[in-house]
Amino acid sequence: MPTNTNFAEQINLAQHQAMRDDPSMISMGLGIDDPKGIFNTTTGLAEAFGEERVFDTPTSENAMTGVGIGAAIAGSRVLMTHQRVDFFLLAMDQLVNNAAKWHYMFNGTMSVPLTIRLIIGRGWGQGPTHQQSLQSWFTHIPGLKVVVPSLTDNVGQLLYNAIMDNNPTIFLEHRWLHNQQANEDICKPLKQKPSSIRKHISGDDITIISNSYMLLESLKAAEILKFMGVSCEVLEISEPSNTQLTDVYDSVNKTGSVLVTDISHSHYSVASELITSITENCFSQLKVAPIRLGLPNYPEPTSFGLTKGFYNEADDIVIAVANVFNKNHVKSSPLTKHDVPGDWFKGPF
Amino acid sequence: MPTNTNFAEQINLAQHQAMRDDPSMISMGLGIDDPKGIFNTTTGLAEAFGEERVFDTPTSENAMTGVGIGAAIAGSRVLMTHQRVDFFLLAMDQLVNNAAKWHYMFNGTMSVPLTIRLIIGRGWGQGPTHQQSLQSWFTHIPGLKVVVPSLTDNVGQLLYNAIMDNNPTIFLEHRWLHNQQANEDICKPLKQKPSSIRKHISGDDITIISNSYMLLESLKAAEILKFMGVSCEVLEISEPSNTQLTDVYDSVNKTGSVLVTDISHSHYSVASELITSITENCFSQLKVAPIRLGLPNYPEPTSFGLTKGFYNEADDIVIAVANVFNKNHVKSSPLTKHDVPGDWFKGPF
Amino acid sequence: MSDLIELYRQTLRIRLVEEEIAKRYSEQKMRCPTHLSIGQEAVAVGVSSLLSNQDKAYSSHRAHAHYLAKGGCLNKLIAELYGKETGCTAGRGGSMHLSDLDVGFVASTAIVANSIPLAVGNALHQQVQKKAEISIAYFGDGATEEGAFYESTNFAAVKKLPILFVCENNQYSVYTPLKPRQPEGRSITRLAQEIGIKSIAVDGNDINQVINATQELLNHVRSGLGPALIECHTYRHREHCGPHFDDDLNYRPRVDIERWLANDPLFKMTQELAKQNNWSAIKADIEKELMLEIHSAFDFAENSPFPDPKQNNNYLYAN
Amino acid sequence: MSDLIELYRQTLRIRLVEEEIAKRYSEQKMRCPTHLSIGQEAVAVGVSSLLSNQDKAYSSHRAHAHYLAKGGCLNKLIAELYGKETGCTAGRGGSMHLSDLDVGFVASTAIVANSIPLAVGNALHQQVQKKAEISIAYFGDGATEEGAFYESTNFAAVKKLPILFVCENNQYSVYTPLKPRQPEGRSITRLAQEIGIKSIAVDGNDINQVINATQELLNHVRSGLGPALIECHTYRHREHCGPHFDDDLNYRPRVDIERWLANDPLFKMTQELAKQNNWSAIKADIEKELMLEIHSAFDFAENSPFPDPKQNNNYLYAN
Ligand SMILES: Cc1ncc(C[n+]2csc(CCOP(=O)(O)OP(=O)(O)O)c2C)c(N)n1
Ligand SMILES: Cc1ncc(C[n+]2csc(CCOP(=O)(O)OP(=O)(O)O)c2C)c(N)n1
Ligand SMILES: [Mg+2]
Ligand SMILES: [Mg+2]
Repeated sequence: MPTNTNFAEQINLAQHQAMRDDPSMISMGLGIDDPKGIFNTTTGLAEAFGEERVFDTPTSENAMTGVGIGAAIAGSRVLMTHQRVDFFLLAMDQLVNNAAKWHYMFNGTMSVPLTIRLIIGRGWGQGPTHQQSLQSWFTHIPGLKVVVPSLTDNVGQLLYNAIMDNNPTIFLEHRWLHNQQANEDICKPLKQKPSSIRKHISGDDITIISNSYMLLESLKAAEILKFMGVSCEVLEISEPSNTQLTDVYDSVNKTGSVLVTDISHSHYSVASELITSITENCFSQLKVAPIRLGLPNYPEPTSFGLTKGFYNEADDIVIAVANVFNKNHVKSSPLTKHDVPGDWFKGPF
Repeated sequence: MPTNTNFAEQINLAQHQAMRDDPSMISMGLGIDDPKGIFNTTTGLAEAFGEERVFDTPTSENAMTGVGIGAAIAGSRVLMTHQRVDFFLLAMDQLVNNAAKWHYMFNGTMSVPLTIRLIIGRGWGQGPTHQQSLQSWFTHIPGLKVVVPSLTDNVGQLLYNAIMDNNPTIFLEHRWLHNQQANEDICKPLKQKPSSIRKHISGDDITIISNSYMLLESLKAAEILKFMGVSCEVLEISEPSNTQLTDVYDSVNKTGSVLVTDISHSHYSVASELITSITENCFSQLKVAPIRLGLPNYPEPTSFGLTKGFYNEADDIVIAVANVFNKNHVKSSPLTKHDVPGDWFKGPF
Repeated sequence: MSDLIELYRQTLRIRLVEEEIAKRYSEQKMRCPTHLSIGQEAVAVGVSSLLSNQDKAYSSHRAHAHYLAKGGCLNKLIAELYGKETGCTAGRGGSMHLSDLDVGFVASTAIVANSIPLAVGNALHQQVQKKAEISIAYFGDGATEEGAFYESTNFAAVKKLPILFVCENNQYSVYTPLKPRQPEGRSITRLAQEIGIKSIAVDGNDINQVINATQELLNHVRSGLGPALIECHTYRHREHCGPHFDDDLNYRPRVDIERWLANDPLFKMTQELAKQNNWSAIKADIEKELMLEIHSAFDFAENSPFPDPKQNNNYLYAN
Repeated sequence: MSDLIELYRQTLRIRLVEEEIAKRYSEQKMRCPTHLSIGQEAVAVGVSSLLSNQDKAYSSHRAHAHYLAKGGCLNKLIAELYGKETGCTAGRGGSMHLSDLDVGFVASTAIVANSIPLAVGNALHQQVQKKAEISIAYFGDGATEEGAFYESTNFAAVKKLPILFVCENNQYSVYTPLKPRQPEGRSITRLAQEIGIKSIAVDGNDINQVINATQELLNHVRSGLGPALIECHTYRHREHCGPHFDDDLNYRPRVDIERWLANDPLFKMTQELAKQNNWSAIKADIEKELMLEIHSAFDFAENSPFPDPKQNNNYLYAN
């Protein structure tokens, strides 16, 4: 009988394996060795590998990022973890001016094997400064790799490979995914190279592109749309910094229409970039204008009352797609409260 | 006889006028009162308004940005100046988590009348960390205004209005424009509201959208293309944060084709956003796939030898457009060295 | 003594407010991360006893006590926790973004140390505009590890700005003790002195010490001699974020916990006040009155409407 | 005395290299912002005299002296200024991004203070990997105003990392004196001490003082007792960036300029060395030999090819 696992556990496993495989690896971050172990994703690491290799740090995001970069240049393999993307805004100088450019700037003589886990908050009062997801920022910068996992089956593989990659990699982890359950036997082997584009559902009428939490909503939406007679092809892009988009173009050339979902503000987003690339490459095959579904152009408010409708859900995708095919769909009431991923989440973070 | 003026002088004038008009205004930045006066853009301010209102600061970009925000919240009108965009990467937390969200987060009870001038370097050995232009970052963030001036005739007006605006505004000033000459009598009145989209050349065949230094190259390109029989409509967007793009859509609906130039990396850029918005809004009128011309996906190298061809020039625009209309154009050799804006520039900054 | 009774009343008020929050937090109606000040209230009460509404305060994620001691409206605080239209920010900011401009509590923010520069900017405005008032920046021991703290205090010292920095050193940042964050023997007070700030360290649970040191520092600040810092040693009773006690997790030494609980500020004041005639009656009256006020604040919050998401579009930009 | 001759030779070498750069800079062939160390060379020479190639150094925008004193290849330096394929980074980085891994000069960077954390990270690696070597971070007085300096030194102190911080306090950041940047009476040495770093201040133009203090601090660092800092008071002779003298701009008091020029490190060493038999002959020999080396380096740079822009695509990512 296959054992159950979840997203957080797979993240934990990947770190254990990497620490075992590379004795030069170190791991640091605020609270990584504390009793809650960053939502159980770092539990047991300090015990297994010692406090020289796994340690808590001062609240100094900027310099600590530089310390991570410096250690990586010197030959350590480095993993850093931040409980929210928002806190990491303090470290943009180190990330952009040093980490991203180092290998290039010094003509390939040094490299920066550094991975930075950033957790994206959502709902339950996270509010304006505990929920940002800046993947379009990171991906705009040449030299960074950006990885955005969505599903339990390959999150471990993605993290393991990000850690073992010799480039600075931003690993953007959505808090609402941590409890996502799966059978262990569907989980991809850590040491295999992950594919950065995956087709989860094949279809003929429209291509839906997603990542992170929005992939779950997209998969739900495709099911509903199937019953409505619209055949969706659902693609996951887990590495937005990868510019090889042939699989995406093939899909859009086939379906002739595309909807891109995004977990961040629509404006100047990953969705904008993808739609532009798709338009450049599939123009003659496009039957209708590409659609993007992201967050509105204001910060996430805190109140339960105000976050209603702030995020896109399966229904919003269904409505947008139905509209293209001249069908109708009415938004249904959610089963759980709109500001939690499920009953397992009781706040506060 | 009209007197001559230039871009830097207009920037200087706008600051003098704003300091005069609002006695609560203060202005700070590294070196703003030094003998070179930030490329002569701040000359005379400290003398005219006193060192309480115009002052140099410690090298502390992050906290100083917060100080500017705090003073603005308290009721000062604040202008801050940085000699390079790159240095300002240290201040992203203050900018994004505080300035951008403050008015929204506190439900309109406070505002942040703060303008931040950031100068974009280029060529002559500026290299990887003295030439970045992050307008797509800033514009992705709800609550910021972003202004990118191009021409001497309205740069003063744009800056004056940015300063007098009660919102945090990023003012992205290209170093290569500082010496741009104009007659004083074409300069727009400082106190008039600027238009955020301007049509500089009318045409029928293609819409070219530009800003900052690329507008000059676009205007040159349009001249050349005219001789080749291609009629270009050249639009300037000086406020990328403005989402009212009707004038852009009207133009593209008329010409049926569009090329967007960008001073930063193409990937996840202002160009990506514009092309996506245009595709969403003008899909049925588009005859050919929109084109973007931005920087390649690697940092600016330092060497004179390596920067050849790094930046797009008029010729590159001509070639891209000619290609759409099945015409040919061969790149000509530049009159001045490729890494300077003209003979007036002798380095080092 | 009547002064001390008032200080006691203020301190107890904050304590009872937060205990009521703790009691009701698990109902899942206050849906935002909330950091209680229980155990640390004497700092806010002591400092605020010497401030006027003209003075402007900024604080951090753990701001309830600072807000209330400064005179912040209780109804608005509780309504904000409930995400209601009648809250400080009408539900936009939650527990970590309090504000009451009427009493000079400008704002608290959720990013460690990032309101310190704002408070310094406020002081800059006060100096340039030649105002008589001053600024106050509240923050924790963890915040002093941020470059923002260092850069801000340096600038305040350069400009001799009218600001009082108040550091509540409760020895912890979430579950992390000082050891992996600050070197052995670190004194925030002496460090601030070398930065150029007049500084004093006190037992932050002893309200008399807090008041005396604050008075001395405020004399300095208010006479234009420049910024000052008070480091208040104190201790939080409950978990970092949320309503529970969490010492079953064993991240704090038992002896410390016991020592600090015995050094609780209310307990200390009571020792003094118990000498007062009629103390138990006075105390009972105060408690009763406070509980009435508190229950009414919760009723107010519960009965207030949620803001309408249609308003989300408002205030993206100021006019 | 033979030691002092070697130190003199090293110092003079850096001086002559930079004077040659200054002489040729206006030809517009070295097309990158360049910050000369003329006047400050004794710091680099003194510190490096006690380092081995295993020790790893990081520096800032003003890095020529640090690079050369550490043993960095002269040809590669000059070729880098000329943007040639044979330069330190084959023209990608320019004057502000030097590197010679063979001698342990890891890198210099162009953003004020942002290589300090990198050096600390290097020291962390050395500690975790139990290496015998140490790290060095060079930076200026302006850099100590950045939070990055503060956060880095704090972390180094917490972990007792094997690193020597070398601060060249030349009293200026570009045209700005200390006054608007650091409060009166600021001592970087005492500040660092309160952060938790063993620190000594010296006249950085007196190579003996530099060497003696460095030796004492290195004993501390190399025995695993933790980080140390040396603050070297010094003065730059020429403009902040570029080849010229700029005292016609009057941003530095004339008395200071005169005092510091009289305190020039080469001048000081010569006073001692002049007592040596045959000094003028020895000196002439050294100068001749150095000028040969320097001219040959410029020839090397001038004759090297530019890198091909086609290579721009290389090394975006490491394998
Ligand atoms: C920049 C940043 N890093 C991390 C966090 C997460 N965080 C929230 S509160 C806190 C503890 C700060 O400790 P301290 O300043 O001592 O305040 P205390 O909670 O003890 O009152 C941390 C690390 C944050 N909000 N912002
Ligand atoms: C973060 C940042 N801010 C500003 C600058 C511009 N800048 C270059 S060098 C310099 C002076 C720094 O002074 P100091 O650290 O004392 O070094 P010195 O030039 O005196 O050797 C400044 C402000 C920069 N490169 N990076
Ligand atoms: Mg604390
Ligand atoms: Mg200096």
